[in-house]
Amino acid sequence: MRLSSRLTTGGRINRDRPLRFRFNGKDYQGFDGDTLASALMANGVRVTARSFKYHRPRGIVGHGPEEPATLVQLEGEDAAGNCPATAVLLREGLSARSVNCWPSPGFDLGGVAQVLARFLPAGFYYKTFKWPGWHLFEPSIRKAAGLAPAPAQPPSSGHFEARRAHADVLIAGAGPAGLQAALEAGRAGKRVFLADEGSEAGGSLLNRTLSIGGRPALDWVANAVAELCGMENVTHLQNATVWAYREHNLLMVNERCPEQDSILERSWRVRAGEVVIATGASERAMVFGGNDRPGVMLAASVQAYVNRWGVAPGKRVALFTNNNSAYAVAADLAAAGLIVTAILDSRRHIPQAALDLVPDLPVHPATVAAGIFGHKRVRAVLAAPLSGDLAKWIRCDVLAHSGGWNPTVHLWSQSRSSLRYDEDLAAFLPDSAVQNCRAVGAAAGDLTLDRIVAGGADLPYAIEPLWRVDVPVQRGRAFLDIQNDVLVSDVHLALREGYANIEHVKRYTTGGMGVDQGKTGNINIIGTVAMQQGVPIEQIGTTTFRSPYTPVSFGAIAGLREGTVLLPYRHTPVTQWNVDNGAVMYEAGARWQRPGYFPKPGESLQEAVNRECRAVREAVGVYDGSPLGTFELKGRDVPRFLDFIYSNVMSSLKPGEGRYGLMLSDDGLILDDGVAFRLDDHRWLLSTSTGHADVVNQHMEKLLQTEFADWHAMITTVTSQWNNATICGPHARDVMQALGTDIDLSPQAFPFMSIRDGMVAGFPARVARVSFTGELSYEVNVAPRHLMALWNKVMEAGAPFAILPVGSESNHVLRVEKGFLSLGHEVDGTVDAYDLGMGWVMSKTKPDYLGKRAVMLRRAGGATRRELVGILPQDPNRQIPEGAPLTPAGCKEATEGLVTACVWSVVNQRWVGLALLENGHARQGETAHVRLQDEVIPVSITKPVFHDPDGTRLRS
Amino acid sequence: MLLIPCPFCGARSESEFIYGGPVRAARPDPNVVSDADWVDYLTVVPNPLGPVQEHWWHARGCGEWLTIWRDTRTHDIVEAPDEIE
Amino acid sequence: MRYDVTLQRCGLSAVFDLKGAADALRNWAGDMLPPLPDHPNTRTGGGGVELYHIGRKHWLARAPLAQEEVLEAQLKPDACPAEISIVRVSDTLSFFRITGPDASQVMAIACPLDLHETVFGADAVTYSELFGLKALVLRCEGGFECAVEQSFGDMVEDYLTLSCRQKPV
Amino acid sequence: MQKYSLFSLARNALSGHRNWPLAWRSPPLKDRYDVVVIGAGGHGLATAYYLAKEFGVINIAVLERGWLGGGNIARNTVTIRSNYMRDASIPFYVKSVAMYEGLTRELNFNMMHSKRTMVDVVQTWPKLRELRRRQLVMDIYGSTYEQITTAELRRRIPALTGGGPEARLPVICGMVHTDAGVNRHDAVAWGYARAADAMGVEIHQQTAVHSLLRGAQGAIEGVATSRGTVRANKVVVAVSGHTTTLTETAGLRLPLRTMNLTAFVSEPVQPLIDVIVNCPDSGFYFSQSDKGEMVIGGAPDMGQSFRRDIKQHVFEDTVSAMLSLFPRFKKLKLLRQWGGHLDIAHDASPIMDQTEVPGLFVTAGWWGGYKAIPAGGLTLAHLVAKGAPHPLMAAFTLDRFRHLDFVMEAGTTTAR
Repeated sequence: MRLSSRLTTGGRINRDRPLRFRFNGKDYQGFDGDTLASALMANGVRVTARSFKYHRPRGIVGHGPEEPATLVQLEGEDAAGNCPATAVLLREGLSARSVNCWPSPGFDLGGVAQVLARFLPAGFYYKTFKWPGWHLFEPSIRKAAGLAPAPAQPPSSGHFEARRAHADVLIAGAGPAGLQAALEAGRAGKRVFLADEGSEAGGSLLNRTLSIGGRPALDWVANAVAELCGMENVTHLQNATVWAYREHNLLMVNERCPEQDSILERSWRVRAGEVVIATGASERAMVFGGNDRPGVMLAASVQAYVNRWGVAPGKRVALFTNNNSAYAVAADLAAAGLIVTAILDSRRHIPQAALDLVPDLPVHPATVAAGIFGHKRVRAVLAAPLSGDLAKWIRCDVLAHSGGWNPTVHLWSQSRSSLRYDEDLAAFLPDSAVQNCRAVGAAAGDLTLDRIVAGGADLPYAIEPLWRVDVPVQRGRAFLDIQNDVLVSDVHLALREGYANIEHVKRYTTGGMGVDQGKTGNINIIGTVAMQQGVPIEQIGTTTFRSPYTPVSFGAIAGLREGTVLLPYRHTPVTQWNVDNGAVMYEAGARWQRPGYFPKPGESLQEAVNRECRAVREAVGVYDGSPLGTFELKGRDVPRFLDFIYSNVMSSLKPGEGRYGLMLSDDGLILDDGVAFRLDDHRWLLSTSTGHADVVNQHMEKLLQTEFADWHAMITTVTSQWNNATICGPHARDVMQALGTDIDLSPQAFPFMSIRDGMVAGFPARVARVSFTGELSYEVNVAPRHLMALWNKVMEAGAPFAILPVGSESNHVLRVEKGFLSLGHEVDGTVDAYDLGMGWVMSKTKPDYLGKRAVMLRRAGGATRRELVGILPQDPNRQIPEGAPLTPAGCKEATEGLVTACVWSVVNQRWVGLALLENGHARQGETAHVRLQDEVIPVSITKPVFHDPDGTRLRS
Repeated sequence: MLLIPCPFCGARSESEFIYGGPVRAARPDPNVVSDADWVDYLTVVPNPLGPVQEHWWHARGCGEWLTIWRDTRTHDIVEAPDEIE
Repeated sequence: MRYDVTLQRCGLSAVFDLKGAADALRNWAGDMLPPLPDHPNTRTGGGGVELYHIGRKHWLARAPLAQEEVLEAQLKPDACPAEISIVRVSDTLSFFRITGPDASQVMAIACPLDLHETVFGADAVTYSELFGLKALVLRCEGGFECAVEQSFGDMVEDYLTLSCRQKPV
Repeated sequence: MQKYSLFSLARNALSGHRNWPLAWRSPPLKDRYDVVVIGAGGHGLATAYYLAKEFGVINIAVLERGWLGGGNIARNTVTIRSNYMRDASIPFYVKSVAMYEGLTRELNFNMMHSKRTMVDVVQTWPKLRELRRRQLVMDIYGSTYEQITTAELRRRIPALTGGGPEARLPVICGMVHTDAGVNRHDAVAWGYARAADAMGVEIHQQTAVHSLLRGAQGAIEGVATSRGTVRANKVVVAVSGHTTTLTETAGLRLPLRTMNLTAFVSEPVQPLIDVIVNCPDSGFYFSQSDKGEMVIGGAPDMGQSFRRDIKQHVFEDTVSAMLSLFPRFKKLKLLRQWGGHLDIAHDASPIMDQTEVPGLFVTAGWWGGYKAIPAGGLTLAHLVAKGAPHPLMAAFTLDRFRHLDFVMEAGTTTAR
């Protein structure tokens, strides 16, 4: 049946701009200004969806984001699932399909579920599918899950954007109350941010035929919008939903189709001085038999289709209400030429003002709708007098019902402000605010225009709540949540079984847990529970209002922020050179990308690493040590400060000298290891591990600013002011000489662990004799602007000595051969300096320093310690995976340690490793056992050093 | 996301700050305090259902370490540091 | 449609980090520098040198790179008294300029600050965030200037490019 | 206890479901019990259940200030796994996972337990080293962890299209934990409640405990509630997040901080992901529920909070991380988000012990305690009944703090 239901005149659509669209594979036509829902209705499409659980045929129920029944998935370029048809703006070429039915909503095979309905009460999952196991049933049940499929790929063109905004006043909603508030704030010169979810301003006025000061209310809207548009201090967005209200007046706004066509959606994070909640109210459903049949619609929505979109949802409309608002609807429908066959009002006494609006229409007081005749569309409604008199069928093709109005308090509630139940309005209203916000207009319970805008004419609101129809003649299922197919009987069952709290009811029945989050139905569930338990509704309370108010796409939430903003990347001046020279780059802590190794064509990792290691041990190598954290400290109290944060003594250093040390946290864990240099009396240079630079900086600043505010020490981060090339190996000094420097390089004048300023290769440099490789080593620090030039000269000067660039992998091998520790490997939050055989670093002379007492206390506890040892696989060619556990005799039982590192030693021509082992220091020479999944590997326990044990080479 | 009053910069977004933990009792002299009291100092922090005094570091700002009193129930900042002028 | 802005990645400036009590600094370097700004997050200028008050007892002196050696000679970082700290940090900061009618829109994507002229005036300068990184932000002719730690320069360039849909000039 | 089965369902269907019995009673509150358990969440209900079932203690009152199953068990992401690193932790979680797998039968209540495995998406070498280390230790205790190639990883998770060679953090490989699963959190709370009730345990909802009462000798004597004083010589505090709020009323200090953990779900979509996906290097994890919603969790916010809040910047980090690996989710929609508060011990490992107040027991510090509910309940019941710690939980007692012998599991994965 494809009759057109478009009225000949009226509506805020542009009849000169027809738009073609597809729905479930059929082509239709609508107009600019239509939503998918209004266009479908205009084309006479009545059955538009199937329900989730029972697959009952459903039509369009509402006209906004509250729509519970008709969800569609958009296809093509802007593919998206589970969109309410009422919130999809029609555009040329739109293609949509109803979710959750196959092959079509008209003929849906899933419909058989209706037959089984009585066997599928609330919570039936919990009671069955247990034997022999859920895993047998889950796959088929999962198949039925979900509604639309997830979008198959990201949008192929366009992008998302997220930005911030700051406002004196944020106003949510551009209906009469929101516009009014915006005008006042705007005129007062405040920075105003006005956001409205609709495609045009005006809110409910767009759907109704009211007047302000004797002229059409929409003229007033047009004037207000024009005035706001002229104000520099006002930002006015349509198609922009305020979806979350966070702490400290931070609100999230999702703007669809912003002005740039390349932007798909934009989110705004708005920090507002004051928030005005003008989100209006939404109509709630009546609960009666057959209230889910296609053609049973919310009264205000029927009114909206007629007035705003010039569509007649039907020819003969019956209304069912418990409040006044439906009378204005009836009047509008009659005026538009529809036949109003009856107004059923559950109230015994109907206010005269309401009756006066519909002098010629058949009003039935104290009468309820008790059933619907018709399967895929309404054919008649059963009108049942509450007196018990004979119920009779009244013909209609649309039943428009109004259960009253819920102020839209989602944002108010999200702000953590409280709600109260109002007896007169039979609704929850904003009570006291906990953030700087206020509700206005319908959101505050002012449901009529005269209470919002001066001169607004409107019918006074009055209601007698009816949470559900309860008459003997009632027939058919009465739905509380038509998206999740929750029946009144489901709620009764939940209560009967003791799921008495409203949250239990919600979870047991899944009521209000659909995509619509129960915007039209929740209050009726609460009312039904209250009726059943015989307690006042305020005692039941509401379920929590959670963000988002309506679903928001993840892309819009992230904006540009993909991996890289989350994981920034840092480069040194040599990064590109490394890449160009075939380095395999990877993450090396603190966001730095560093070369792992430099494989030649066809060379394996191990071959490349061996080659680099041999260069360092036998000739010379160079690596880019720029990422090391570097800090310059200045002040009279720096010495005592360093003595407090390092476990050893630094204050005794002379200018030009440096010392390796450990930083501990006060609870005795190792925070960092690094080197402190004294530049002169009051200037010091700290070098920390790359990964801990920020933590160490935070640690030092916190102590100086909070604990020792009276100590005089100033910290300046110079990590990126001094980049370095570290030249290491027996020929390091030769390379330095070849580079040319005014620094005396003799071991006497420039010994290990000292620092000198001077010129190197023509650049002002700061050279440190530190060694992470165990070889003679010069860390040549220059300004980053010079590093690349220096680097090239180093490669040049080193060429005669076959210098090689070395990567992190080789550095790892070299430090393991020397038994130097690595925070990520040996230090895992359980060991202390003594365990590492570094007792010497724990000062005996200093009465106090961070971590001292904790380490003493822990060791006094006498718990068995895991101590650092070297291990030699008894098969020298056997590599042991890092992290492999050591167990007593290799049995499958509690571990006694683990292998922290295992490398191929180029100097020993065998695999060597480091391990943490219970009482390891006392077990030198013994055999320990590595336990792998199906293998035991014996290893000999040695000292943790495999090269130059007395350090003559690094001191040379 | 909080709006944190920095004494130097004024109110700034929480994302500019690094949380520094609750303010603890003054550090006892480790050479006289008992083991139990030392462990207590190291491991137990105030965890009130209500205002807590805490450190924040304006790390992506002026570098100031500041303390505020924040209500753990509402996240309202009930006491802010004095402004520098 | 893309934003109507010009994006520039600037070369090095001469930058010196100054710490200590205001009068101690004045005594040491007063005559070589513009007057110290007296309000937090504001700046003064003179003789080609700009002075940013970006933290408690903390300033940055900035000048064209050509003046670096002169400033170094005048400020004598190595010789200054224990009370104050002067450190050359020219290489530490990587500067960007975002100018044009839509500059503030691009900044709204990158930075959480309220940069409205009534709040962030002509002489404003402060540390804040750019794409989550610590960044110096100040007004300049027709827009904004930002600086991040030099090693993050490439990343910020990529993200500014992404934000305004165009490459730096 | 009415037996739930297909037959009982059919029989009741024919009588219009009018004859289902109460799942649990609402008995009058007595003034004395042998044991009072504070908190009708997962750990509280499980402890009461095992006290009755394994140790014959049935004179128990479980006191709940709100509705049963309404605390963190109503807010978590139902990830059940045992891929831990320390000898102290692994056997405990192995036991808990095994108990979960048998819980549907044990409680005659469908937990909808789905042993669908967890797959770690590894993006850095240090993380791979750490997970390999775990793999070898877990193997000793019979917990499974296997490395798979990137190709295999992408085959098992077709939606994982990000993290390619050009990505900021390219995917290196995957780790598969086949023991992991998910189930229905409400069913766990309701199943334990129903079974405990059937054995005589009393569950009292809407009964807020204001303070703990100590006797002259300092031992616990009972609790003061919104419905009057209830006496008991053994009191169990199982109120994640509010532990210190209660223990302070007994003058007890514990090394716990309360903070926020948030989670969110997407709109329901047709089945797409059939494993639990954990991305420790990017900082998020998720699984798809039987309803079709993606259930997504990230890192906690370190600040102390009782607000059950959502930190926008923490939330955005999680979403951004997810999109970098799953770009096709850009048009997927956020449906619902929420926060929960939980307490974390100084060393981020759980605390289960009798405190220095005789008769006062706590179970706390469970950030992500859902996976621990069965073993936690069983071992705590053992401690309460026998007065000695169960071997599986010996490492989690307060005693470890006396000499700062921390159990360091912190940050071992994103999925807590």
